[in-house]
Amino acid sequence: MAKDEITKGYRLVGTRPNRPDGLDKVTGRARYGADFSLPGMLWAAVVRSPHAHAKIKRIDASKALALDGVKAVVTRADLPTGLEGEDLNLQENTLAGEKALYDGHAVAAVAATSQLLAQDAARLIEVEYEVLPHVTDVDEAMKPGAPVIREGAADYSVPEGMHPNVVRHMEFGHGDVEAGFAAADIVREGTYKTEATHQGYIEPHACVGQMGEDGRGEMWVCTQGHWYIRRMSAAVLGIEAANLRVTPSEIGGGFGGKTTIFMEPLTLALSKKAGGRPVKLVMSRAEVLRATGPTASASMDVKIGMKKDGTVTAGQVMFRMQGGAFVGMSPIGEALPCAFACYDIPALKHEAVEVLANRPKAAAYRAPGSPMAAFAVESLMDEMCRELHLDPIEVRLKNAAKEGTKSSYGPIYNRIGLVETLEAAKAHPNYAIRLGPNQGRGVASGFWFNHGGETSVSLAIGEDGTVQVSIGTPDIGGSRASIALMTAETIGIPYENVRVNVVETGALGVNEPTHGSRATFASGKAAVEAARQAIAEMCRRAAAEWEIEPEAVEWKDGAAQPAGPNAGKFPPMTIAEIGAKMGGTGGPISGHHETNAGGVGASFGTHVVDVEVDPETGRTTVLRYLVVQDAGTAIHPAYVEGQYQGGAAQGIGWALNEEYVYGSDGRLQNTVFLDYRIPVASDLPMIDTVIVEVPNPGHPYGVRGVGETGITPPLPALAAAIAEATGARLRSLPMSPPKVLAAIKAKRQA
Amino acid sequence: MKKVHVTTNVNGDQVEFLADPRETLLDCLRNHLDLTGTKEGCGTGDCGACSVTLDGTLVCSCLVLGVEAEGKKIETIEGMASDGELHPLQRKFIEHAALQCGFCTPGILVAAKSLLDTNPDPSESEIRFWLAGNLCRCTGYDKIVRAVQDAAAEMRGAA
Amino acid sequence: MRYHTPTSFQEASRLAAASGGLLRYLAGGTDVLVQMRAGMVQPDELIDLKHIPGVFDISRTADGGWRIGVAVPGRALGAHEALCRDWPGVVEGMNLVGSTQVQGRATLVGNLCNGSPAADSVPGLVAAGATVTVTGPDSSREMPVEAIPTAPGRTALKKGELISAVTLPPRGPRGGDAYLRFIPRTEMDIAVVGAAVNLTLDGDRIATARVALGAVAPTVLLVEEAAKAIIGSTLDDAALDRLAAASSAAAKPISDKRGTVEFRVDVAGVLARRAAQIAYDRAKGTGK
Amino acid sequence: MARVHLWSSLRRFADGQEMVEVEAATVGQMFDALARAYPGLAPAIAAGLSVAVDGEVIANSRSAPVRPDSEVFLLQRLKGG
Repeated sequence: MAKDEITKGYRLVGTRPNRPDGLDKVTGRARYGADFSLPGMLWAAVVRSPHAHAKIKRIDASKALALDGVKAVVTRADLPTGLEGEDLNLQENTLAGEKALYDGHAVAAVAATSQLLAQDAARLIEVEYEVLPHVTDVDEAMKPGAPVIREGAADYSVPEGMHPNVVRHMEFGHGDVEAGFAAADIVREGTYKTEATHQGYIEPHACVGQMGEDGRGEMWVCTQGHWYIRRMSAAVLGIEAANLRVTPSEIGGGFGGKTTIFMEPLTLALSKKAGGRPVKLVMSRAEVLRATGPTASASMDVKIGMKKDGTVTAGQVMFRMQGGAFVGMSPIGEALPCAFACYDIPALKHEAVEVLANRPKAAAYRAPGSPMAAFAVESLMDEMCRELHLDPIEVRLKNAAKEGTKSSYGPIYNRIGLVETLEAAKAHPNYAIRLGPNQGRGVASGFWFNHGGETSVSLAIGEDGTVQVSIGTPDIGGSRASIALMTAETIGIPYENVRVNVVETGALGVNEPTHGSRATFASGKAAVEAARQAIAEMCRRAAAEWEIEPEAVEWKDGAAQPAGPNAGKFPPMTIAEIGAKMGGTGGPISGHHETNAGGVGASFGTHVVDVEVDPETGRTTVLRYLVVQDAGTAIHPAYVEGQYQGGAAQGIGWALNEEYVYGSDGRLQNTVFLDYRIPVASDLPMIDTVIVEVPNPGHPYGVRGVGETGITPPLPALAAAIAEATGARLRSLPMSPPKVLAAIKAKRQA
Repeated sequence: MKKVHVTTNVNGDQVEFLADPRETLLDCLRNHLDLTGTKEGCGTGDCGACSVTLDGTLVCSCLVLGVEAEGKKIETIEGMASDGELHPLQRKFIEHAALQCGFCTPGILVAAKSLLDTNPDPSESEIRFWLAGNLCRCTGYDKIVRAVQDAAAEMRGAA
Repeated sequence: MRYHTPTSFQEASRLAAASGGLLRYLAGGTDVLVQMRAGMVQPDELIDLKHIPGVFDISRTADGGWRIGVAVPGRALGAHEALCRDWPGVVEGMNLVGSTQVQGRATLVGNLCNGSPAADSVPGLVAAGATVTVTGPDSSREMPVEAIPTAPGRTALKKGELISAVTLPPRGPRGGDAYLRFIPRTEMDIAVVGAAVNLTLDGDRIATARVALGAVAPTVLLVEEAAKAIIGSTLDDAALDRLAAASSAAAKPISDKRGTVEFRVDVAGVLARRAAQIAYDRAKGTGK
Repeated sequence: MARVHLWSSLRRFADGQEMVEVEAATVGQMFDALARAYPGLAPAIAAGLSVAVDGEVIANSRSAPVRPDSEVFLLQRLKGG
């Protein structure tokens, strides 16, 4: 089913209509997590460990419970026992058991009649700790004397003889790496470090939960995936999933951080203890930073062999990543396959370990693992290009993966668009701008798998011929608009006649979250299938009316029409006419589609950044920024550009200033936006975008996911640009002014 | 904790509420007046999601106590469209896709309106620095700045 | 927490003196509310000073200086053309505090009494030779700004005392001041280093100078050696080098989440040099 | 028989082989056959694996088809942001 011949011959796909939720969002009417309230509602607050690692010896809530208006307190003792694996991890993270494992780990929760009262009560809950030695740095956590965070936590994959904090191990590759290095003209190695960063969504986690004595509950929650919330909350509380109904709110950003639970089940546990009164829990920003799911920190060794003409002969990486005090949270399984995914290299060896540390339970963050891997590999590639005086785009073109390339992680690529992004970057005017003193340019490419996943969509025709589409993937960046466009395109009706709703868990089969850049791809694909099903039914209704065979009816321009002259002569029967009569012609008309969506198309992008560095203070100013990425097909180009720009901005933040700073006491030092420095408006230039379209053959409109790849190239691209501007190469993120200035001074002294 | 009776004016309406003196104006708008369009992103004045104007001055409502609102005039996002007519900024934000998740949008709109009220023809740099206290994590600010520029141009044209 | 709205500084002072618990004054509130929110401070008494007549005023003193009320927010300072002409360095320091929104609330006195060594408005005030009026239950006294902070989060004010106004001296002819700070972003950060320079000229030569550094010691520093380094000079390269060296030498910072000792020492010199140049150009009437 | 490639650290559970051949019509059948032939692989499979079948990455579908001549790569379970 080759879709390469797809042209821009669509009626709606590729246009930029106003998004359906735009009005609500510019008037303040859109309801986010903290905007729900219910009669009789209580407010909750959480008691959190001030220690990075401590035994919990005693919890005394009697003073809190003695306050007028305090209705319930829960601790781990209120949760069921006997959980295993990730369910146990989730429960352990919801409320600490024997030990607090990181600064901010929840220890108890309280519900009261007002938010202030709940906070007052939380301060009155006494917790006695026995402080234990802690470790927060990934390399320190592997050293012989490092405190063991969980005895016996290592899984099947870890070879004998590693530190008990090493809990997962992975290794793969192909070809003869030693022979590859021997064939190279230069072989270079480097060690690179990235600090943990936070997704930094502006909306703190918020949830209203209600559960009666009968164990039936409801939740209203901001999340990327409410079926995940349902499954995880049910597991943590030991209740049946079907007894829990979860309604997603509008979501104020997620970027991976809202694909799991942190405190949501506490609302249900408190509600049940408080006689079924609904309970609202809204995190503070400090709680978000201390106790949700930042990304992993990484320490990475890279070795690359290159010929003088830029041909890469072999590559090797060893990644060490910590994802907190819980097994399975670091993205080693994603980082390794991403490391060399952009290239066609005959010999590769990948190895990684996951290490426990006294930090919060990491969650996904936009292309999990890929930015770190790219920082290491693309940085060393750039260093070698400079050493050999080769153009970084030419070297990437020479080694670029394309259709038929055996990927770094094994499978053969089908049609992909990396080469097209490199060509477009090379041709862009930004690449030809001459730079001034203290300025530098950096180039890097990036990759993300993209994802399909479990998807259930339902579509119903209205009596007036308008169409409602029920989807289960919360809309974070405009996906309702793109799904409405594809549905309207498929049915042949105006965009305005399609309304797409994100519906609750009671209304559809299981949907995975909006993650893995899948919402427009997977829910869109399922919506198209559901529309086709409804079209088939509408053709049947018309056929019955006309008393001809259904096969003799075709659907065109929003109406059933006789398929050719032999079918008979009837005027087109529009969707509005069919809808108006459907009660009498067989009942409601709907379509639905349930799938574990396949046909995913891999995503590649190339970024070009120009910076100027103040040589006396080490501060980097981003002068201009270019994102080129393959979208497959851009359904709503404005929101595709938005994903590119947003990804780049997050990557710029990660590269320059964002980091988790732990003190020697193991406490997080920067728990507010004042010191967790995400880019502000005056930090950034306009972000230029080029949408490359190499349609994905696995999607009816050629869609590839566009959400994640954009965060990957900025890290190495900025390191390259700073290296050109200053002569100093930074191998550790963030490239904050003190580090850049120190590197400049070291370079001068050398 | 004894509550304080506060009489104030929000979006042209006289309103009253009882505030715990520790409650912020943001808490009072959201929890006592059900004006949930004003958002809390940080509670420390660092994100701007709670932007409102207080007697015409742009402030973070998380950095104002509810009791301080006595006798003041407050404007929130809910008052920005008048008589069912969107403010040009609101329209341009939709047209330019200047919002993704939309959580920061009310605060940014209130702040941008305050800018255009004082400077009808701001440069890109003036827009960026004026809005530096309004964090957006989704857009990279590009489309936001363009939407403000376009709204300003339209408003100048109309004036 | 009890919330008070006194209508005179004497009343505020009496309330404070009589208070048995934890007390905070509220002017702009941009520090106090944050601390309350974070649970760092749970005041028993909160005294709102904004109901006292005159606290929003900016007025000329008899000798040609300026008197600034305790509730004047940063934006009002920035909008006051005559004040900006006289003391651009003081105003630009205050205007660097926080966002546009914070500028609508934050005040000079609040920034000073918060006691942060990184307070952006304080080096400019110190360099300007500003004083504050301290009102107690029984009397008032005038104190130099640099005498107010005694340690991070601490001030020299005694129980029942509060600041009732800031006074800037007359600018006089051929004077200029400037403040620069270093932050990693372009906005919204706490100063990693701050430097203010205030000087007057005799011809092209610097007649008097005051140099103040922020965020490089437990309190804002008034660095006499740095001032001496440029007095008598035309701010030639040699003088600037001496200034930078003296400023770096005076810096006694710590390493923390915002910067390292080495970085702060280096950048203190860099900023002092750059601020001096701006102040010098302003004094000559060639700056902006 | 489909050819299933194991990443290095899984090979010790399959007698050191880089590639093993199994009879399977779906991804699920392939996992079951692998676990039967090499019980040491069972924990890894139980922990959750993604696969790439003839170039297409399949995150978690047991029903995805495997052809007799398919080339399958095992991957760690992929997560997205």
